[in-house]
Amino acid sequence: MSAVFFFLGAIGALAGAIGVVMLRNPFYSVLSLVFHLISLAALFLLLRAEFVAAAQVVVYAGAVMVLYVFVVAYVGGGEELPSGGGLRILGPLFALVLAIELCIAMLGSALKGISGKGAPYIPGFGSPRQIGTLFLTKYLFPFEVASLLLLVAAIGAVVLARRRRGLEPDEEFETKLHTPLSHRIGSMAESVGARRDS
Amino acid sequence: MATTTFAWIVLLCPLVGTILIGGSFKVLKGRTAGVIGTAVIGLAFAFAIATLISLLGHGPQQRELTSSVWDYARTLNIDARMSILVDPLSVFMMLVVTGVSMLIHLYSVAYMASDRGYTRFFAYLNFFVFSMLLLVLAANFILLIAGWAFVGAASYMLISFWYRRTTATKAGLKAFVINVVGDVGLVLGTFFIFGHTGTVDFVKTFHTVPHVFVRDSPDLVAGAMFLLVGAFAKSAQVPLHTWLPDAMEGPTPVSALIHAATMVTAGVYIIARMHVIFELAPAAADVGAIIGGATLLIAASIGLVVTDLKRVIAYSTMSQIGYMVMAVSVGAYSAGLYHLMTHAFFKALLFMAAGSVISAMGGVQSLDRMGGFRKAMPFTFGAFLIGGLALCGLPPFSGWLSKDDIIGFLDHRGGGFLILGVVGYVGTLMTAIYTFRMIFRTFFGEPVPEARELQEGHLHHVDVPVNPANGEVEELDVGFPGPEHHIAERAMPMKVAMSGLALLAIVGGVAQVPGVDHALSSFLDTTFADSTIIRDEHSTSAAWIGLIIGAAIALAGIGIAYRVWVVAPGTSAKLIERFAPIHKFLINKWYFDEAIDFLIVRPTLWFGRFGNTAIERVLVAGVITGGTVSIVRACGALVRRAQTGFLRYYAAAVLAGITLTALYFLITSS
Amino acid sequence: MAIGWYLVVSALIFAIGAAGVLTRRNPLVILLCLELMLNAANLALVAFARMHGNADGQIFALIVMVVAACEVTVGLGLIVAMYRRKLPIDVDELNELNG
Amino acid sequence: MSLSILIWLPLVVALVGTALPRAWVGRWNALGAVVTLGIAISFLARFSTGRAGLQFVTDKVWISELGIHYKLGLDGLNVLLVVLTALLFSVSFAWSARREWDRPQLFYFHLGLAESAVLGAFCAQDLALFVTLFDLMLIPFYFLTGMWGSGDRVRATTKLVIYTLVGSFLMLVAAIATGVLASDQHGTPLTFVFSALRALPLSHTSQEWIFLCFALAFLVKMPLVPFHGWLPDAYKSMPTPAVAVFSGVLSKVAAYGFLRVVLTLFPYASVHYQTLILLISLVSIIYATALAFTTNDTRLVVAYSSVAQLGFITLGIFSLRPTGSQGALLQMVNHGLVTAPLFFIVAALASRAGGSEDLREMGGIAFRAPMLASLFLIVGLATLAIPGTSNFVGEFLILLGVFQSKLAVSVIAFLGVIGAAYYALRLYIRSMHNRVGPSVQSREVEPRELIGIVPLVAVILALALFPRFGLERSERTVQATVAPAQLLAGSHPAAQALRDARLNGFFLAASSERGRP
Repeated sequence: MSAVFFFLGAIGALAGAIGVVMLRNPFYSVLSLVFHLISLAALFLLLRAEFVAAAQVVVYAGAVMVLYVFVVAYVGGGEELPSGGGLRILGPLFALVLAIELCIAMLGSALKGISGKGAPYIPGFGSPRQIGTLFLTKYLFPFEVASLLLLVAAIGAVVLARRRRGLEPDEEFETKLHTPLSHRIGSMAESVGARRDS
Repeated sequence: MATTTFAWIVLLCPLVGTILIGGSFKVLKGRTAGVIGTAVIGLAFAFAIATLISLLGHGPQQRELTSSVWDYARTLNIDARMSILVDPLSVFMMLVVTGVSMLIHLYSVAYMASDRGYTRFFAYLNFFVFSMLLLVLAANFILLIAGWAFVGAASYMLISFWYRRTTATKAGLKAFVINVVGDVGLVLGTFFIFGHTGTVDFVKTFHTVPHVFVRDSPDLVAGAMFLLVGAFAKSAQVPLHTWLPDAMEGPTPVSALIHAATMVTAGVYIIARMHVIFELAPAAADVGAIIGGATLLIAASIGLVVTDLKRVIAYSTMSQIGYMVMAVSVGAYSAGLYHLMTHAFFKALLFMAAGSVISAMGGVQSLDRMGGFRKAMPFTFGAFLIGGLALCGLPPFSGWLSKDDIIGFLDHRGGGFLILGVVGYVGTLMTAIYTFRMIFRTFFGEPVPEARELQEGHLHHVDVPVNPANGEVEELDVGFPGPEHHIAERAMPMKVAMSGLALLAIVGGVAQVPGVDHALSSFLDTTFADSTIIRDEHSTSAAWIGLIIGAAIALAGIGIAYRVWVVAPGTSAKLIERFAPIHKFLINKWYFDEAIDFLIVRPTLWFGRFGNTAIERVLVAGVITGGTVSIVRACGALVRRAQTGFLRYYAAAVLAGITLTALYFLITSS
Repeated sequence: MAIGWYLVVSALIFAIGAAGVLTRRNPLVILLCLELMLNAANLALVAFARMHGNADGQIFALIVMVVAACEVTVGLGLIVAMYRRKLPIDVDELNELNG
Repeated sequence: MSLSILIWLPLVVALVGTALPRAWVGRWNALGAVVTLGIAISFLARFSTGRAGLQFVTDKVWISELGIHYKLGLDGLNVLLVVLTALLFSVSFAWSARREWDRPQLFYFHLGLAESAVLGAFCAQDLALFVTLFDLMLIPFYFLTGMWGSGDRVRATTKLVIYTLVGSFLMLVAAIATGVLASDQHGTPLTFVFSALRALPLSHTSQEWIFLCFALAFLVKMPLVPFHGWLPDAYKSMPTPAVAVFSGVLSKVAAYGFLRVVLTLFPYASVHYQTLILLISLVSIIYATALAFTTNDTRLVVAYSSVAQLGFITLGIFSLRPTGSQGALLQMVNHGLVTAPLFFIVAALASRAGGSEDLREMGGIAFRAPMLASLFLIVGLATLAIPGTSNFVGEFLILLGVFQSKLAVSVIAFLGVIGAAYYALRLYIRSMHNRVGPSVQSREVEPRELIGIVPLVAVILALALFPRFGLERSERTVQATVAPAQLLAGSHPAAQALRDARLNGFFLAASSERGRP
């Protein structure tokens, strides 16, 4: 039974990943990633990581991806030019070599647990209770640091993205007169490039 | 009060004067600075006399007193204290220095009256007197060297007193640098002696030297030779003499005080002070005597042809100091110091009189332009004549007795010293000739326009003063006396000062007359009691024979001068024509300046310029620094090429790195 | 299922993400690809946690999520700033760093 | 009061100063510097003369794993240099406070940081601490040159950074090696405290290469020829107060390093390389003097005279005689006292010569400025070490020391004394005297210029009268510092065993003496 779920999840995750990379429109890429993340959450569940799976779905696929969607909608997902240069061929090649290497490294390693299903399951493993206990005892410091990191990142993002005063005089002027951004902000259709004007 | 207390006060007076005048230069008006300056030196002179009286109160064997007020630079095994040595020699020098200084200060009160730098002048002059007193009172090598250098600095400041004149600043620099050479000689000499005695204190040194050195031991001779270098530089002895004629760029009172009467005799003083060392190192003493003799002749020969009034007197000074150096080097200490004293009187007098003439000429110093001042300036003429006669050594003037005291001692020692005696007599002849050449050309003959003007009661006035040395127009706003500086001989302080010196030049000889009295030599005996050189007085009759020979030679010289410049005034031109090469050689001062310039100055400057242009730019900036910079830059260029700015290349590089590293580990682990 | 399977999937996702970073020019998509790589790592971490029966790996995965969230925030902030300045939204055009 | 207060006060003051408004920051920092000077003087007053050991010791373990201590202390070697540092920095701060600066808070912060670091480097009694502070003191000067410099300041800063960094790295390596090798060779735990290291002499071969590293670092910092490539540019472009303290104090840290670190820790190598260092010093004296003869840049005349003076100082230290080192120590103080006012005078001259620092543009400045001329003359005469000044006493002792150990070197070094007379007076004459320069406007010295000159001239004069004041405080320490090297240099190869026995005895005695509180 778990094998079926595993293959479903794995195929979903891989397909989602390939979709992210291959789709030309960023909006579709984002959607593809959401699909990938949910598939991954399924895999996490199979691995008895209930809390991680829940966080994955709620925080990652939910909150973070919404952020992406908004930005894509704001910036507009223009069709990007195909990447030129040798990297177009070299890039996938590198990736392939890396994948093979990683597989060899992991499967060829002497780890005994790899071929097994893992340690015997103890009830409560991966439950919010266990994770919470760990976070507030053994990993209290990383936990606090992580919260600090989030705060810093939030402030940083605000500082980065805020509207600046007195950048360049003509830019200010232009912003006020033409508000050039307005025509792109609007419906979802605009953001996905369905209604591409100018 | 103790004797040394008086001596300390003597030392302090001029220092206080310097600080007082220098500190209040903004409020001192008119001649106040001059009055203050003269007063403190007068006070110093009074205390010097008090010191003398107090010293005479001690028994002859107890006349060597030292006093120390604080540890100056005492450290490790160096016992340099702030201490003075009061003995007959230093008291004698102190008296000469303060006495002559007082009169010259007095002279300057009037002479410099119209100068813009009046206050500055007196501050410098007082500082000089302080330095000179420090030099003669010092009780150890360190303080001696300090005084030694301070007089050099004072001399520099006063030579370049009119600092807008490039000739004056150049002369000052030259004098200072050569004096520093002398300082270095002194320091090195000290090192050699300190290495064995382990003390820098004079009294201890002189007591230790005979025990730690054997006669003519290499270190002692080396030390004495270096001390001689110091003495030569300060006393303008060949070949370190070239600064003295140039030093005549300073105001005339400066020439009178520093470059005739006091500072330049410091070399004589130091040889006398260190006589214990020189007597143990006869090789060095002989060098001193020979150089003294050589200077005597060289300077006198140049004095015969030079046409600048002050420079003639300057060469005469060199020549007379040659006598003194010769004297103290061979052991005739009291004779040398005797001549030092009388020379201070008459040479200062000569300079003062010359200053009077020069101011009448409106700053012109060339003998070629002068003539016939006898009627116009009778007082100056009288003073100049007295000074000249004393310089020639004619009876009964002081120079006669003192100079022949030296020559008599040389003859008495006999042997090789006889040659030096003959040199002395030749010098006497030349002295007489150049002295009276000066007198005849200045005061006799047709009166020049300036002299006639003065006879009519006007002062000559130059519209545009020009520096005679290089033809530059003088800048009158500072440094050079203004248009009203024609004092000639009218000012009372000048007359008083000149009268005083004239009197001393005449009667100064009474200090020591063969067969009559030995006041000076017996007074100085305490200092020179440990001399090993024959000290028995040569017989009175021999001395008088010497005196008569000297007087005859001087008279002959005057006769020759009279024949050449008065009876047949064209003779000198004819002589110059006939002996053109010799004249050229002499008028170029034996090419000493050129030789020093060629051998030392030019190579040094060339090296400096080469360093600045070639080594610094090519080697240091180019190869060392530039090489490093270009290596760093080349590496940078190499790395920079990899920095394309394409984000994805960087990512590819990272990934490639990971892939390759992983590959490496896979291969090695399998 | 054996843990090895999960690890293989993780390696594949990682490689796909890496390939995306190398080939795409839109910074947004590059960020997405980075997310892929992080998730691949997460999968491996959770798998190992299962293997050892130790929840530390899951904690690690959660922390990675936090880091990913931060990275996304800052990255998206940058993209918005770029857009405001009317810079091209294309990493190949942004080569100001070239030496 | 602890030495830490003295050391870190300037930094604290400067940090507070960064929060003050522009108008106040200069005065605030000047006040802080004067207070620091007061504290330094109080230490000098409480310093007991005639003792060789450390006084006012602060000793805390800083990094216990590496045996690094935060150990400070005063002895005869550094007590005067500490006061000199505080004095020169207060003068520089006061001078700067009367002028307008771009971004003043930052400017004063860098100066304050530099003061703290220099004071710390002088007081440090731990090799690692010394190296740290030695490098720290250079950092503010990179910024001072790069941000407030004039002319080609980027180039100057680059050169300064490259040269000094090379030296610093070498010194770091050498310092680590000293600690590690000492603990290796004696099987003791790692330590960097000077007094402990003195009791753990290194083997001869290690001493040799470590000596070379330290020597190179110090020679670059001083600098001596041929390591002076950074000097002309850096001195020309540094702002005046920075160059005054840089030349007055920072170059002394290097010379002090020779005494504090090299002579005590590597006596064998000091003897081994004595001739080499003496030759470098000699070349520096002669060559820098020749350069000062001919350059027309007033600042460079002063800069090259510093090089020559530092040549003398190094000469004195490597005479390996107490006299020479004693003179060198006194001369460090003296040179700091003359070179700083010279830079302020150069600034005053330039402001009267139309802003140019070129000698050819100057001349006749003395006319309406008798006070400036007098002060300049005093400083100039002190620079050329005219007998009667403390500079002369220093030079006398240095040359006497060299004379006792290497006669020929001493005689040649005297050429530098003669040369100094020429270039110092040339500088004076061609700026103050002679014909008036083309754009010269003579005017009397102003109070804001006097701030930089008068206090130092007063100290010069006082020291001229009482050089013993400086000498008596260092006598004992200098003797103890030079003793190991002197013993080695003075002994005969045949008496090796005896020598070693004596040395060991000496070290034991030295360490037991330090053991006492």
